[in-house]
Amino acid sequence: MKKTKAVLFSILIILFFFNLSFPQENLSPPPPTEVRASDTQNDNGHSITITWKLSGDDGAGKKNVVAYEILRSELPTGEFVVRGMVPAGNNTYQDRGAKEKEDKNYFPPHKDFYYKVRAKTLNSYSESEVAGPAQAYGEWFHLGKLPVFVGTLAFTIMVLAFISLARKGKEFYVRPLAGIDAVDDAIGRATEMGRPILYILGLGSAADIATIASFTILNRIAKKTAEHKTKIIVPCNDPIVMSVAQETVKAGYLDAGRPDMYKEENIFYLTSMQFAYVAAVNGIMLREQTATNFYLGKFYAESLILAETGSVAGSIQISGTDEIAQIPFFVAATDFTLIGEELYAASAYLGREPLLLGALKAQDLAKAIVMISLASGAVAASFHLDFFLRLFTVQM
Amino acid sequence: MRRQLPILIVFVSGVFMVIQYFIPHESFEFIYEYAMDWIIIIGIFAMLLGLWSLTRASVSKVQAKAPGWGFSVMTLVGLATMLFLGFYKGNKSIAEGTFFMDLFWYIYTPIQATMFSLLAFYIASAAYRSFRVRTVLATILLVTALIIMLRLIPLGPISGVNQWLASWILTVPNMAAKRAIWIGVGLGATATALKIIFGIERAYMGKD
Amino acid sequence: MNFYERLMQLDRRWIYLGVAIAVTIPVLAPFKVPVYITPEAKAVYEFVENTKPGEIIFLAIDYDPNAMAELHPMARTIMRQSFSRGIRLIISALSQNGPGMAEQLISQISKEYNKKNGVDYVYLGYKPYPGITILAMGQNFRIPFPTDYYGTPLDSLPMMDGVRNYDDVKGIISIVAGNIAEYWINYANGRYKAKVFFGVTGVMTADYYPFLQSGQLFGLLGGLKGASEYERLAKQEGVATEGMSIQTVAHLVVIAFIVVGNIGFFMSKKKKR
Amino acid sequence: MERIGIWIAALLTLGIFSFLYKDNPFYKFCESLFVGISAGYWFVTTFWQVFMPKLADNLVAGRFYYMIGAIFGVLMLLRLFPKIGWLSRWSLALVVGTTAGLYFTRYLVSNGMIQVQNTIIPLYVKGNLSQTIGNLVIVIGTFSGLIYFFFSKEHKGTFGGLAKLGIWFLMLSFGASFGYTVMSRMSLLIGRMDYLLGTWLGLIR
Repeated sequence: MKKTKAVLFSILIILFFFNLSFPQENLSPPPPTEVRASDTQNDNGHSITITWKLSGDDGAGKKNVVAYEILRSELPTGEFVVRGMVPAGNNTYQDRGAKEKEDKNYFPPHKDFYYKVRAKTLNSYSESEVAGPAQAYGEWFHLGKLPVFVGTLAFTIMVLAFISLARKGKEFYVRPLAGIDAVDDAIGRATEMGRPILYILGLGSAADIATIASFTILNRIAKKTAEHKTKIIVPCNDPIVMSVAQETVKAGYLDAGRPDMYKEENIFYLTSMQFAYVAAVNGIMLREQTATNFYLGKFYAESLILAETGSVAGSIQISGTDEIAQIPFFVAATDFTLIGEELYAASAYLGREPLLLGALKAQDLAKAIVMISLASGAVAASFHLDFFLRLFTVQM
Repeated sequence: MRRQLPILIVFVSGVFMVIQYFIPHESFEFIYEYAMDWIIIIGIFAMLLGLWSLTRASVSKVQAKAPGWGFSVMTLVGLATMLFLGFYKGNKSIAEGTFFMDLFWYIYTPIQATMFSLLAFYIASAAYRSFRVRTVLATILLVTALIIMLRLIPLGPISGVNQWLASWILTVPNMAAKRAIWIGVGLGATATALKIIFGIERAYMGKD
Repeated sequence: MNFYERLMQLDRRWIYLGVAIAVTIPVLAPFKVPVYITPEAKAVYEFVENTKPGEIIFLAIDYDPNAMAELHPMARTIMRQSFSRGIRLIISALSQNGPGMAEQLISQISKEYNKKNGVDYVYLGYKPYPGITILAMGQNFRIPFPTDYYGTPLDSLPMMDGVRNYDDVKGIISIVAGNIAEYWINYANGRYKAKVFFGVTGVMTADYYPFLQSGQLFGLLGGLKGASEYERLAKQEGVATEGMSIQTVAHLVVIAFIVVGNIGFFMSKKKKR
Repeated sequence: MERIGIWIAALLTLGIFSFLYKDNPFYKFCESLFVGISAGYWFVTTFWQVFMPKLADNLVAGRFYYMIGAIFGVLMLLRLFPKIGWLSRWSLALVVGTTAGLYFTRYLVSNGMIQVQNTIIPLYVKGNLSQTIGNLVIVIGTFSGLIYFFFSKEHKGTFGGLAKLGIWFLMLSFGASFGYTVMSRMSLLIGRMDYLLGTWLGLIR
C-alpha cells in the first residue's frame, strides 16, 4: 500500500513536467463537478475551502484519475494559478495563506477569488467549471470550541456562586489533609530547635499557576514564622519570582504585626539554571541546618536531590507539586506530600478564608459532574451511544 | 492606584486571554502575539533584578567577612568573567570556539551533568529508605516499583510475564491514576486561574 | 543495635558505594543483554523509514546536556537514518542549554553524510518560552525564527522555500526532556494537528503512554531502553545498546538494597514480638 | 587547551561527587563557581538570543508596539527604588493576568476535557476480555482517584472505601513511575563514569 503511494507520488512529479509539453490528450477524464468555494470556518480569515464531487474516473469508470489540482484566479476569466494538489479520492482542499502583508504567501481577506479544480490522469486532465466568487474572512467565534466555552461559563459561574455564598457567611466543611496538619508542627519544631525554615518555590515562573498557589501558602507560612520569630529562607531561581516572594513574605510579616522583623536579604535570587540552583540550595540546607523544608510549586528532576539532601540534614520535609512525574519522589523521600490538586487546595486550607474555601467547594462540584459524566459516559459507550463523548469533544 | 490598578490589569489581560481562545479572528491573534512578546520582554528586564540580588548578597558577604566569604568571591569572579567574555566582542562573543563557550563546555556542563547524575545515588538511597512493607500503601509502592525494575533483568521463563505485567501496570492502572491526578490538577489550576483573574487570590501582589 | 536493625539503617554512603561499583565494573568489562522491541518504538522507526527522500521531518532537539546520556543516541540514530535516506530535516533546540550541544551533533553528523546547511537541513536554534515558540511555529516558522541559528534569514535558505509551518513537514519528532513535551502535544498536535513523535527520558515515558492511547502521540521512544531498541531497529548498535547491559547490573543492586532493608525490617519486627 | 579543559571538567566532577561523602570545601568551591558561571551564562545568552532579536531588532525595524513591552519591563526594574517600587506591580499584573488567562483554557482543555473524553470508553468490549478488563480498571481507577481528591466530604463509609481504592491506585502509579525512573537516573551516572574513565583517564577505548 505504502509502496503504491510512493510510486504514485513519483508519477505525479513526472506527470507535472510532462504536462507542460503535452498539455492535452483526447482521453481526458470527466471533470470534477459541483465545485464550491467558501470561506473556511473557524479560522483567522486567510483561507478559503474548496469542495467538489469526484470525477467519474476517480475510483470508478476508468479509475485513472490520480490527483486534483486546485487553481485560483482573481477574475472568472483571468489567469488561473495552481494553488495546490491533493491525491485522488479527496474532495476538499483548504487554500491557506499567511496573515502578514509582508509575507510572500499573504492571503488577502475580503477579496473575491475564483476557483477551478482539475482532475488529472497520467497524461491528461480536465477542468471543472469556475466556482466563486468567494471571500475569506475571519470568524468571531470558534464553533468547534463550543464545549470549552460552555465548560468555561459553567465553571466560572460555579466558582463565583460558591464564593458569593461564602461571602454571605455560609460555612463549608473541608476534610483534614495530613500535609496541612503537619505545617504547624513543622514550624513549631523549627522554633523549638532555634533553626531556620527553608521554603522552595520550585522552578516555575511567576506565571505558573502552581507557583502562584505556592505564593499564597508562603504568605500564610511567613505569617506563622513571624509569630514564632523563626527565620525563613527563600532562595529563588527566577528574578520575578524573587520579587513576588519578597512582597508575599513582607505581607505575611505585616499580617502578623511584625513588619520590623522582615529581612529582605533572606529572600534572594541565586541563578536561573536548574542544577546550579540545586547545588546552592543543597549547601544552604547543610550549612544553615534548616529544621523544616517546604518544597511547594513546580519541580522537575531536582525534586529528589533536594529531598534526599534534606533528609541527610535531618529536616522535616513537606512537599507538593502538580508535576506528576515528580510526585513519586516526593512521596518516597519527604515526610508529607500534597499531591496534585491538594497543592492548589492548600492555600484555602491554611488561610481558612471563606472565599477560598468556597472556590474549593466549586471544584468539588465540578469534580462530581466530571465523575457522573465519566460513569454514565462509559456506560453509554458500552451500548455504542456516543452522545456523552460528543459533549466533551473539542475541535481545534 | 497602588492596589486597584494592578488588579484591574490582571482582570483585563486575563479575561482577554480567555476570550481570545474562542476567537479565531486575526485582530485578536495579533494582540495575542504582541502580548506574548511583551511578557518575554518583561522577563528579560527582570534578569537585571536577579543579577542585582545575587551580586549584592555576595558582595555583602565578602564585606562582612562572613563565614565562607571566599566562596562568594568565587561566585563573583565566575559571574564577572562570563559577563565580560559574553559582551566584549559584541554578538560574536558567544560563538562556538570562544573562551566563553570553553567555560561553558569545561566548567558549566560537567558540573551540571554531575549534579544531575547524583540522582542515581539518591534514587537508590530513597528506595532503600522508604520501600518497606510497613503499611499497605508502602507495600503497594514497593511491589509495583519492584515489578517495573525487574523488567530489565533477565528472569528466564517469567521474563515474558513480568514484561507483560510491567507494561500492563504502566498503561492501565498507572494511566487511571494519572488521569485522576490530571483532572484534579486541571480543576485546581483552572479554579486558581479564575481566582487570580477575579482578584480573589492576590497574596502574590503583596501589601503596602 | 543487632544485626537486623543494622540492615535497616545502613549508612547511605554504603548504598552510594554499591551504586558506584555497579556502574563502574561493567563499564570496564562490557557485555551484552537481549533487548525487547516495543510497538511504540517501532512506530517511530517506521515513520522515518516510510518518509520519502526529499521530504521534510521536523526534528526537535529539546533537551540539554543533562539528558545527553539518554537522548543523544536517539537524536544521533534518527539523524543518521534520515540523512542516509535523503530525508531533509528542520531542526530546533528549544531547551535553554541545548542549542550549543545540538549544533555540535548536527555539524558532526551532517559532515558524515556530506549534507549541506540550508539545502539538506536547516538549524533554527533556540527561542525562550517553548510553548509560545511552538504555537508561533504553527503559524509560520519565520515568526519565532526570522533567521536560523547562524543568523541567515530563513527566506534566503533554499530548503525553506514554500515551507511555512507544520503543514509543510511530514511530522515532528521531538527528542525531549521536561515539560516542553507538553507543549508539543497541546499546541503542535492540539492546535495544529501535526503528527508528533517523542523520544523522552525514562522518567517521562510512563507519563506519555496515555497520549499514545488517546491518539495525541504517534510513537514513543522511552529512555535508554527506547534508544537501544532504536539502535537495534536502525542497525546502528552503539552507546545505548552497551548502556543497557550496565543498567541490568545497576537495577540488580538497587533491588538488592531494597530486599536487604526489608529483611532487616521483617526480622527485627519478628524479634520484638 | 582541550586537555586542560578535560582535566578541569574531571576535577569539578569529582568535586561534586565528594558531596556524597559529606559537605566539604571542594564541593563549596564547585558550587559557588557554578552559581556565578551559570548566572552569567544565562544573562549573556538571553541577552544575545532573546533581547536583541525580540526587542532591539523590532524597535529598529519600527515596530513600536514592542515599546509597550519595554515600558513594562522598565517598570519591573523600578523595584530597585523603594519609593516607586510599587509600579513594578503593573508589569507583574500583566504577566500574571495574561498567563492566568492562557492557562485557564489550556488546563480546562488538556487536563479536563481531553482526559474525560479519553476515559469515556466502553466497559464491555465484545470478544476482547483483556480490553474489557483494562477499560474497566481505567474507569474505576480514574473514578476512585477523583473521589480521593474530594475535599468537602469526609472519607467515611462507601465513599471512604472508594477514596481508599483511589489512593491505592495513586500509590501503584507512583511505584511504577519510581521503578521506571531508576534506569534514566543510572544512565546519567553511567555518562559521567564514561567521562571520568574514558575521556579523562582513557581506561576505556
